[in-house]
Amino acid sequence: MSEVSWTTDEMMTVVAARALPDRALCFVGIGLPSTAANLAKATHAPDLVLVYESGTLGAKPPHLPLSIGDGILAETADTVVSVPEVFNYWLQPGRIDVGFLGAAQIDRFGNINTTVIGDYREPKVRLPGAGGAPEIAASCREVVVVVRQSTRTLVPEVDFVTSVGFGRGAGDRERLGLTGAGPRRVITDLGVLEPDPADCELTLTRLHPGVSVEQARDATGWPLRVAADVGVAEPPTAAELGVLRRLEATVGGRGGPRA
Amino acid sequence: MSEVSWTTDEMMTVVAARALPDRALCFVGIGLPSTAANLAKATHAPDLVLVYESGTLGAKPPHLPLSIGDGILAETADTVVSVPEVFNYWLQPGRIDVGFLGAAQIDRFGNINTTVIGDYREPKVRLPGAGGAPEIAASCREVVVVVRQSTRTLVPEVDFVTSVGFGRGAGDRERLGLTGAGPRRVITDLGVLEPDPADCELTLTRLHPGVSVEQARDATGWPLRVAADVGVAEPPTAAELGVLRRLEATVGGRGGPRA
Amino acid sequence: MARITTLPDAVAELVRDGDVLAMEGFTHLIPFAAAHEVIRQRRHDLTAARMTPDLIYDQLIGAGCVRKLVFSWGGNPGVGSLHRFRDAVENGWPVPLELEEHSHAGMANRYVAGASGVPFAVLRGYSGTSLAGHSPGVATVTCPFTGEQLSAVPALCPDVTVVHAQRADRAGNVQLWGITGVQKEAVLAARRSLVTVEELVDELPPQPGAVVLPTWVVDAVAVVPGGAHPSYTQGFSKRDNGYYQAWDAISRDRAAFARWLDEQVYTGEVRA
Amino acid sequence: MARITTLPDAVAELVRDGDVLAMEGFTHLIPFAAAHEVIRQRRHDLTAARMTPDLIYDQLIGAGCVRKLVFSWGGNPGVGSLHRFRDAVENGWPVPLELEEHSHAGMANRYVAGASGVPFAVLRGYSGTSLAGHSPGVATVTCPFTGEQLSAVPALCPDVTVVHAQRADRAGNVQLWGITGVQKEAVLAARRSLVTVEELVDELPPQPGAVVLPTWVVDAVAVVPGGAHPSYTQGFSKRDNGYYQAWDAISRDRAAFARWLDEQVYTGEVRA
Repeated sequence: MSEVSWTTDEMMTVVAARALPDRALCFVGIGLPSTAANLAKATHAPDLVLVYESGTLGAKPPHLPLSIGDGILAETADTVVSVPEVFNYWLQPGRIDVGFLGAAQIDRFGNINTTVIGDYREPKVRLPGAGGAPEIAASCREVVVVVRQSTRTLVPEVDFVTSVGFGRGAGDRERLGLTGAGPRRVITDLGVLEPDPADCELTLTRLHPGVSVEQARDATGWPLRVAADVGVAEPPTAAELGVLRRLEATVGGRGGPRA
Repeated sequence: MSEVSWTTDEMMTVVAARALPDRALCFVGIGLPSTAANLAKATHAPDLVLVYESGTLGAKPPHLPLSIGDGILAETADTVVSVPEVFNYWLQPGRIDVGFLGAAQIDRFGNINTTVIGDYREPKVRLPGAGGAPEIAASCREVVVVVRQSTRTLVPEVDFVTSVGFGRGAGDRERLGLTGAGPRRVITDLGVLEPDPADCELTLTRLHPGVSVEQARDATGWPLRVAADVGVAEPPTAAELGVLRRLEATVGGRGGPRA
Repeated sequence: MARITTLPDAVAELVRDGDVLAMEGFTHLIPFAAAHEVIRQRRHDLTAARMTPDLIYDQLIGAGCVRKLVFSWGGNPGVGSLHRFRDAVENGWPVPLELEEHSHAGMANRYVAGASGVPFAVLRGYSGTSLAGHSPGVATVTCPFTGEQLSAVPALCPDVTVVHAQRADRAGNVQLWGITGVQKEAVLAARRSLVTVEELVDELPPQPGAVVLPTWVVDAVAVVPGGAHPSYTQGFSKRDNGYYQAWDAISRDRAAFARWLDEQVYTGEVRA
Repeated sequence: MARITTLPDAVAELVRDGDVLAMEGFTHLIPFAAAHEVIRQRRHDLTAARMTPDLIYDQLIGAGCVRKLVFSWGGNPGVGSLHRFRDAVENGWPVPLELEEHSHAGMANRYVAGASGVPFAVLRGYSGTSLAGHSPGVATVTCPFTGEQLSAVPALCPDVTVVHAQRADRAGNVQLWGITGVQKEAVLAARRSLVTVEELVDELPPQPGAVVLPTWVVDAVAVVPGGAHPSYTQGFSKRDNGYYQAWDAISRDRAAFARWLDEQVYTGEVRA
């Protein structure tokens, strides 16, 4: 395999794609999660089942959709259901294996903020809000978070808990009645964090090629724990990059790059 | 118009059909209610909307269906919805104008029993049970009951309240949170009973041609009140009977009589 | 992922003694053939749930498979009583039959709650009726916003749900249309599920009004043409109204019913 | 029974100052043309409900029509922020904007409760989040059967719901397909409803995946070809992704937005 160069976004996407086992049911949000899921489906996981919150179950888009409601999703889905149904019958009972979430802030216990930076009533930045994230975080068997790592995004405590990770630590999910296992993996542009088995604090378990532990520590808003056996992820293969770039070139079915 | 002879069942059906105004939404059960609704639609109420509990909204069967789930209902409906949906979205919010109910027993306050004769645990006769009736009785804007009149069917108090009429009298429906107006008309083979405006007790307001007040009293299990201005219903017209008999001859689409 | 298998194998694996079993289909698509296989395999102590028990459960009850019936309307549509059901309730024959009784709206919402992964559903219903008093499965809840009182029914989560459908593809995705009743909810609420189909096809062409059950919520698919007889399968068969009428005489008489069982079910010679 | 009328007449009659207004459409079938008519008729003090406010409500908010927003996700999908929404929340421009915020599941279930005629819905959600604390519309209910605690959200019953659909027949029956979102529930939950359609036809041929809104739950139908632009109408038009991207620059700047309003809406010259 020849050496190829790649961007940190590509690395994140490839690592996210690899997190998806074949035949898994994946609840897909737009942007990087959709790209990663479609990359997985086009490489090692051809029978991955994509569920979009627009109600398209088993969508098989030949190109990357630009929104979660692109017509190509409805046209290629096994079935299209209403939005109430996708949440009540398909997500809520825990049928979905993996849910993807992004974050404006994520804290040491994997709680996610996509609502507001600063005070809710006097916001510094008003963000889009919850969308489907709280229930994805609550009900998917497992959640994968994808976020660029910095002291602004990885914070000791989020300003607003839009979606619950591990609350204030071990046992909180059970106490809150959340049926899924929570954010088992946080994939950043520097590496991968996983909850500590004992207290659920996010811990660095893997670095992307060329990234140091110090870089990861410097980009984290709390004293970052590092696993004893921290490893280094395989760089993207030429095959992965080829498929990824071809996918990205076709976003929205237009042959052009995404805005 | 020539004199024609007719059966008491035909008289009941014709009176029931006349109770349906054009453009009304009618929740139709099988048997006489379905016959009456289809008769109305074929005569004075061409834009009557038939809703069957099988989820067929706006069915326009060219012949009488034999069951509430005949294929012809689905094939001719404006839309077919699931059974949960027909109850939750269409019946429960009070969208339906008229609901038809039958009864094994009905009491002086219009409460209906279709569950059991005798004690529930030691039944004399086990009847089919509730079906859609309790919610039809609760939520349709108005209910029409069709029942053959006898002291076994018109009883002072039903053995089991499957569907609520007026409970124990005026004000009970409101107290129970039932949104519809309840059984405004009980059509029997002898005449028509309506709730007294003051206390909701079923009162004889109309007789079929040739029936006496005494006959109606004798066929009622409580001392039957008679309205001061009790009238006599118009007999079936030749046109009504013609359509009715043609409909009945085509039940189930087979050209034969119903079993 | 659904496995494509035979009806005997599917019933042997998925329907177990003592199960809460739901066989749904609202007039249309009633899985009679699967019920006959359940009888042939001599399943017993079943809690049989179904909105409209109909002939299919009259047969299961008469054959002694059922300990308890969960239902909302038990009649022979357009004909009259279910005599095996009545004989069990009124006389305890062949085995006593416990009843858990609801309205249609209550049963439908119990499946909805089961399909939704919540322990109960809320509806307007039961208020003022005797049903509430005779069913442990009806309670009252208060709206936390308006203070209004409504009824609650518990989720119904069958151990196994069986339905009949028009077709499945080779991956086990199931497609049904026409009157689709409560089948989607009954399958989604169940721990295990079995679907009999008229035919297996390479692709499922889009069909107006169709419900699709993705293969990942179905355990087994068995090809059983005519598996809904004497009910019907829209696009494949007509309702056998004569069978429903003839059932009245067969089911009125224990001996006639026993003969029917021997000749039509235990021999495996049943038309369906 | 729906009347077939014009968009200006329908909006004049059905959308009133101070209304709770819902304009739904999940990425697909967003009723932009109707929103522009609401702006042209200078409606104000609206409580605007919508799962994904999107450009359509960014425009209503920027035009000063909206006093309160009820929503679950307010972004420009695939592009970024809604700048008019942010300007209203962060700076109170052009008028302060009150927020009532839910998750998608919460909003969807609020419409379901409204469509079902019950005052609340039950779901697994909100537990442990800050949303509950910031929204008066989230409460806890206890399952009367299991004792489990779940979340409750109040029914959302708009004064008027507006949706776009592919077609209607001359009797006013409406048919839509593709991604149908929460439109059925939003219409059924509303006191009044208006549907814009691509075309009026003599008959509605059955269509896979179609939702039909019978004429008796619709107040008015207006024929507005392209009425969902810049969103799309499956079978009729493609999503205008360039418009969504161009909106970012227009909406960032109050003056540019005011020019857009003048040129594209108040003149009536808007492409949709």
